[in-house]
Amino acid sequence: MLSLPLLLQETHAAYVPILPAWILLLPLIGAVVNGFGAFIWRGNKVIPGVVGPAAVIGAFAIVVVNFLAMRGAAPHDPTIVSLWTWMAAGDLRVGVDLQFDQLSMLMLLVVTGVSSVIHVYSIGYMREDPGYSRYFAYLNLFVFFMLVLVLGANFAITFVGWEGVGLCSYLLIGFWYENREFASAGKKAFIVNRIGDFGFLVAMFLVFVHFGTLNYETVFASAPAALAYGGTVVTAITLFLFLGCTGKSAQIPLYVWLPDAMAGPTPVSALIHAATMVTAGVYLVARTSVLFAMAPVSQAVVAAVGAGTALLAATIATQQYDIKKVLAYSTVSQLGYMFVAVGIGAYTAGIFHLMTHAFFKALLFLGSGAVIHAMHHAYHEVQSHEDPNDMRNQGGLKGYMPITFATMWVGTLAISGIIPFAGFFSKDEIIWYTGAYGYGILWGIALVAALLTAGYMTRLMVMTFHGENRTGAAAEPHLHEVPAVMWIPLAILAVLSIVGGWVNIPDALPVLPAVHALHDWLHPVFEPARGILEAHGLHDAHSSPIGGGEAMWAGISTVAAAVVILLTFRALVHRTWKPAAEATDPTGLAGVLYNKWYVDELYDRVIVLPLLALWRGCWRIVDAGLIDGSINGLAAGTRAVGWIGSLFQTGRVATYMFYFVTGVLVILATFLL
Amino acid sequence: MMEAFFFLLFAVMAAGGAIMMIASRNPVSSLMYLVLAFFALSGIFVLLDAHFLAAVQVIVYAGAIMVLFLFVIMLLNLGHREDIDMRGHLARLVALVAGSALFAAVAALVLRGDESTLASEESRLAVEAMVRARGAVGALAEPLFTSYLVPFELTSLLLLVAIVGAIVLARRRAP
Amino acid sequence: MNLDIESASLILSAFLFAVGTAGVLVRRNAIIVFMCVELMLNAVNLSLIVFSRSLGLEAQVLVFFVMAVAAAEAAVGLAIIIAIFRHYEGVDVDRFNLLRW
Amino acid sequence: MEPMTGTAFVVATTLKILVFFVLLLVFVALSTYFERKIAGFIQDRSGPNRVGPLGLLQVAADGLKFILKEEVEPGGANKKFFFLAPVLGLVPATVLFAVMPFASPVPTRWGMMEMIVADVPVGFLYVLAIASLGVYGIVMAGWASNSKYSFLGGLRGSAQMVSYEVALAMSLVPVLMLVGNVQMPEIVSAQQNFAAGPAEYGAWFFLPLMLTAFVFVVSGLAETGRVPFDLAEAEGELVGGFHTEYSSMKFGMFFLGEYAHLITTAALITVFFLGGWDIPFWQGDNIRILADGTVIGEPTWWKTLLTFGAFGVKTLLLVLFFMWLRWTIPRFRYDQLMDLGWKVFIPIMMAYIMVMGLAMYLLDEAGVPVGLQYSGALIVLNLIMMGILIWVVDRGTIVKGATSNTRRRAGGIRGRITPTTPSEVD
Amino acid sequence: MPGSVKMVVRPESSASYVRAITKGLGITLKHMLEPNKATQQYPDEKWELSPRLRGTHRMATHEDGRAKCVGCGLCPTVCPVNCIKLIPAEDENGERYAAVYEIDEFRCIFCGFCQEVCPVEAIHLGVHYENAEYSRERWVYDLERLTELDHPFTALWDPFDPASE
Repeated sequence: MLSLPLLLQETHAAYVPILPAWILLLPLIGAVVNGFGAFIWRGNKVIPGVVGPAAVIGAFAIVVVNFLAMRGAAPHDPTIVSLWTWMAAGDLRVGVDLQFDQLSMLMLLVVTGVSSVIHVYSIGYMREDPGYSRYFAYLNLFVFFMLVLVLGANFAITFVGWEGVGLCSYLLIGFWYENREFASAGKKAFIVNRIGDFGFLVAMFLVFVHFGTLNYETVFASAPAALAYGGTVVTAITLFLFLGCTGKSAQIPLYVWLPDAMAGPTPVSALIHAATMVTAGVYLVARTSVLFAMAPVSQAVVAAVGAGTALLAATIATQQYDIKKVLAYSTVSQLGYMFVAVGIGAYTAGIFHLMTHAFFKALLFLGSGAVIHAMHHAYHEVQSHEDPNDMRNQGGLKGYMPITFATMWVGTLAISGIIPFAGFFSKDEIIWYTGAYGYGILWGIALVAALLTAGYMTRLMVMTFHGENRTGAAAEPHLHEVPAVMWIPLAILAVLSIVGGWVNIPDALPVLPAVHALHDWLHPVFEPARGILEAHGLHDAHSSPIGGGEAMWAGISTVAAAVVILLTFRALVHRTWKPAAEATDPTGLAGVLYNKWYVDELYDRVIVLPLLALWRGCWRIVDAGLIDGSINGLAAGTRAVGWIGSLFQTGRVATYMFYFVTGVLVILATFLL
Repeated sequence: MMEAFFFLLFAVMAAGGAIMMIASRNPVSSLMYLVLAFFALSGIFVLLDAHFLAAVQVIVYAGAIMVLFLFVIMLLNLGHREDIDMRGHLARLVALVAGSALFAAVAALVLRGDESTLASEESRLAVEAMVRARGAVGALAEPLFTSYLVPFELTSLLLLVAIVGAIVLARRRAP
Repeated sequence: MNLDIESASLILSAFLFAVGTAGVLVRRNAIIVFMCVELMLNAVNLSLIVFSRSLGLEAQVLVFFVMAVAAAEAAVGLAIIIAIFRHYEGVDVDRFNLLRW
Repeated sequence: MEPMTGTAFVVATTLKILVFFVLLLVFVALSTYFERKIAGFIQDRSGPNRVGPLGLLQVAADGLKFILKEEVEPGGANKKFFFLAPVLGLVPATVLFAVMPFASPVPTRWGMMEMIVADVPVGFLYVLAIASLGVYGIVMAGWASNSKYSFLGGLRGSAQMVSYEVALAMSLVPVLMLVGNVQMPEIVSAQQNFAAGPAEYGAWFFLPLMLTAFVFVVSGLAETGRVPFDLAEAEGELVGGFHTEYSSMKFGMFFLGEYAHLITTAALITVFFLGGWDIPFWQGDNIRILADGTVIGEPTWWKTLLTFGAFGVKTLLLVLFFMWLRWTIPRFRYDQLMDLGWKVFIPIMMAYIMVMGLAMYLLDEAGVPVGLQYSGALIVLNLIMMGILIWVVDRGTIVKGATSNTRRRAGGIRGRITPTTPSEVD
Repeated sequence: MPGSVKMVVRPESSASYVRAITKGLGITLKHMLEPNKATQQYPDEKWELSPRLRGTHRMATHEDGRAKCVGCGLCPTVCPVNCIKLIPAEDENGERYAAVYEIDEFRCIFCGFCQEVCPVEAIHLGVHYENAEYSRERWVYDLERLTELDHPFTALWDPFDPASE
């Protein structure tokens, strides 16, 4: 075992993963213990509350040690840990291999770190729930699968993780399965994700057909030579992969499941539907950056879809009243940003935003969770059935929940891109590169979406914490701050939301020191992809599409965001809202946005109903007519043949022998003639 | 020459025994003719250098299986029921035709076949060398206990099952 | 016609097989039918032994297995015959049509 | 010296057949004489002593009597098989002798002559094969006589012989394991004591394979159908069993066959367990012909004669032992006989084969060379097992008394028999 | 003790068959080696017959050689197996004699009733047993043969002298 000082030292020895399997095993053990525990210690709140978080924190500790070890070691190729051979069929050799490189290490840190915090938070949030142990089992299982996804050294293992997190997502969205709506939300997430998984699978098949292997290292090493730049194959592979990403990461056209996924417990939303799982698509694109770099069409598609999603989701977010819905659309929008980044080739920026977004979006969700927790308790005390999630029922909570209020403002400022919060650095980098690489329209959209973000987030804060309290006279006295086990995670995440961006500070900014820690860290991973891109004409213009350097536009965007925040605040802080029960749905443009551009309805009309009609036809004609008919016909035919055959069955051995001899004679005759 | 003489002797014994077996009306006669045929066959096995199988042929067929048949014939007292045994003329004709056709077809195939594949000198020498090196029993034991060990063990299982099955089937049920 | 011993044995084997077949066709006594089947098995054994001279001793291993199967078959078959005899008071195969549909 | 080939071989074999067949018949004749003599002695009589000196010509008188007696054929008998049965009874017993090595090889002008009629490659498998044919004579006789007693005797005989054949064959397996070969001369030389060789144990197998020898002797007796296993001809129940209806020379052939069988069994025991023609404590007779024709030892004609004498003496002593046994033990009951075969000997032999295999494996692993030391270890093991058999296993369990059987069947239902102690009686 | 049945309980659990046989072999061996054999070299050495042995019949005769039989018919009457055939006659002196007197020795069971019942002590059983013949007819002894035989008469048991002393 390496000692810590030794880990911090810089050595030139190759990096050897420390207890690699235990990173996966700990959460799995936690899941198993809690899973069986759900049947054994039904009412016990202590054991799951200790085992669940401890497993993840343990994994986090191992990851940190590994990170330090990797940082100390010389730059190197990915380290692959082969556990065992999973399947061997023909040419296909799929091993359970774990890939330790800079990208997966960063993801490990983010996943286990944020997970640890959220697990701790869950101890408080879920305390009242009867499915406490089951909850932690799912959550641990999710962490396990997420780590598998991140660590997989080939498409197949990644796909296992991919499906596993999908499963856990489904389980957790439908955690309160007694509620039909929640359960169907889980189903929706699952089904929509299947469409994406189909893309992933097809991509995987294509990769195997063309490379004969599924290992990332081999595929990426041989891809530039094996496939034509911009050719059909690589485009198809990447587009299918991206189809998978749109499903998992909630991009157009498959984003519709994510807002509904808010049916799950709020910590789940924070962990899965904001910080980790939904970023898997981004991670996958980054992981397969070499392939994407070779397919300009796909890149354009990725960037365009990302930008479109960012704008669309941002607009919808402005008119939502459910606090979690707002955050959900915000997540979709931010994911769009990340896709824009990885689409245009600014992979580091995309991953950077992924990281910071994990911090502040987790913070925001947990904050909203705290709010909901408080509201729920208040309503519960007075036996009210009002919706605790609806912002129209909130307002003026800052007096009751100061810590939540403060930390959520940190998150809001961070997501809005106000200097020096984390979001400023990452989002600014994306927007800047969009312009600098010459994608003018995207740059514009990104800017607009950024301003919209500042707007709807301020709206959320104002409606929730400022103004008068609309909870209702009866419930109001019962509002109070959440326990320490819940606000300490908020504080931790708030700190991370502030300092998280300081790992990467552009040279161009005045006053601030230039930091390239993340860039340097991820450089070895994205170098091949960057090389391909630069060989085909990608270059940094050092100015935006309409002129001006990075420092200037960074200033402009932060100032603009600040202005938007101030304006929104002023406009809304004195406005009054009717409580949700009395309010009417908005009309006009606001109505369209409130109804999410009627996308769900559109999908219903265009896809679901025709499909239903088609399947109904299939049932009538194909199933009942053709299949059943042929089966029945076969049965009748068999019966008829059997009846004829039974005529030959005399029950006399000699007769059978005669048939047998005749048959043998026929066979022999064919030999002879 | 000697070999040919003995082969002819045994072949006639075997063929005659077989024919008499199906022609005898008395089951015990049939059985004894069959034993004769088996005995002659074991002689032919010896001529074909399959000494071990010749011995096993006598032990298993003549010594065990046919005694079992005989025992059953006697136990069920079938030795004297001769009236119903043979079928009518038509069946006999059919049997004659079918049997002759079968024999003719196979014999024609054998005669048309390339004889060298059956008895190439080198293969015969190889088998003989094997037999000389390990003895008649050892030569057969070699493949039996290496490549065919599992089938061999399964055979013992088969026999066990047969024993149990026979006992269960033939046991007199308690009234 | 100059036959070597292998071909002659094969022809003998064919003959024995044909006789066994004819026996099954002609006889009604289940035990005799059984014996005819044994004869056919032996005919096959003979041909296998002939083949073993050119194809290696594995063919003789097969003969060994055939004998084991024949022994098992005889045991079970005779037990069945005894059981049937108790039921029908006879072993005429034409009366064993219990399984006829 | 080269083995015999060609014409010399054929002539020598023919001679051996003739000489040996005659010798066998003489032996058979003599053994009938001995049987009577011994029966007489055991019953405090003097046995035949009228015909010829010491009654030796009694045999000839008997033969004459058989030939001259009236022949009776029961009505309804199947003539063919009635005639065939005695032949089938006699032939296997005599043919068995073809593979018996009865003396050390003798050098002749035309090559080395092995003193065995036919050294068939399958050795004792041939013995088993031929021995298994002996049953036909009895069954045929029983069936062809068309008489109830004969029929029952035939049925009994067939079941008995088939049953004991299994025990007989199994008791030969340990011999096979020790020798590693099936040819009879090899079995003999494996019991001799050469300076060096592939597998010489230097001890007659009845020592290192004591239990097997015991089982073989008993099973051999049962296979020959002699007292105490002569259930097929039990005169008390079945008059004469399978040969009830036979008379004259047909009966004589059964008679001869029985004694030929007896001698054969004795000779087999001699070969398998008593070192064959080996003369004990004398190394000069250790002569052996290897597979490639080389000869170990110095064969001479007088050694051949001596070894033949040894073989004859051993066989004869065994025959006498069997007779002694016959006039000592009463006949078994039929269920006892079957129990002994199936429930005692076969399981014992199975266990024994496993124990011996394990012992041999361990000895081989321990690096003990095949020889006196090896045999010594096996002898000790066998003594232990023999002790277990006699003092632990055989406590009224091997052959149960009539009372115990009744009681077991009654199961306490059909009137429990309460034993009365002698003091209560009278 | 009337009504009690002696049950012999065979030892089942302690008897070793092998050891028992060994013991039996020892006994027979002892007898085998016994030098004094009970065999009698019969044709050479004859049995010493008991005077009461009931063997082949004999007819007693007067001094002149006539049979003592008076044809009273008692012996055929008493014979349990009817093996005596007697046809009486009278001679010129008016004395009764047996015209035909035949005994079927094949049928006779040598019970001795004829001897006991004979009022004139004419018919006797004799101390003799060696009477092999080549045909059945020869076994029917007529009066002539009966009178010609010369072996000793069988002594009857005397109730007043039970030990025949």
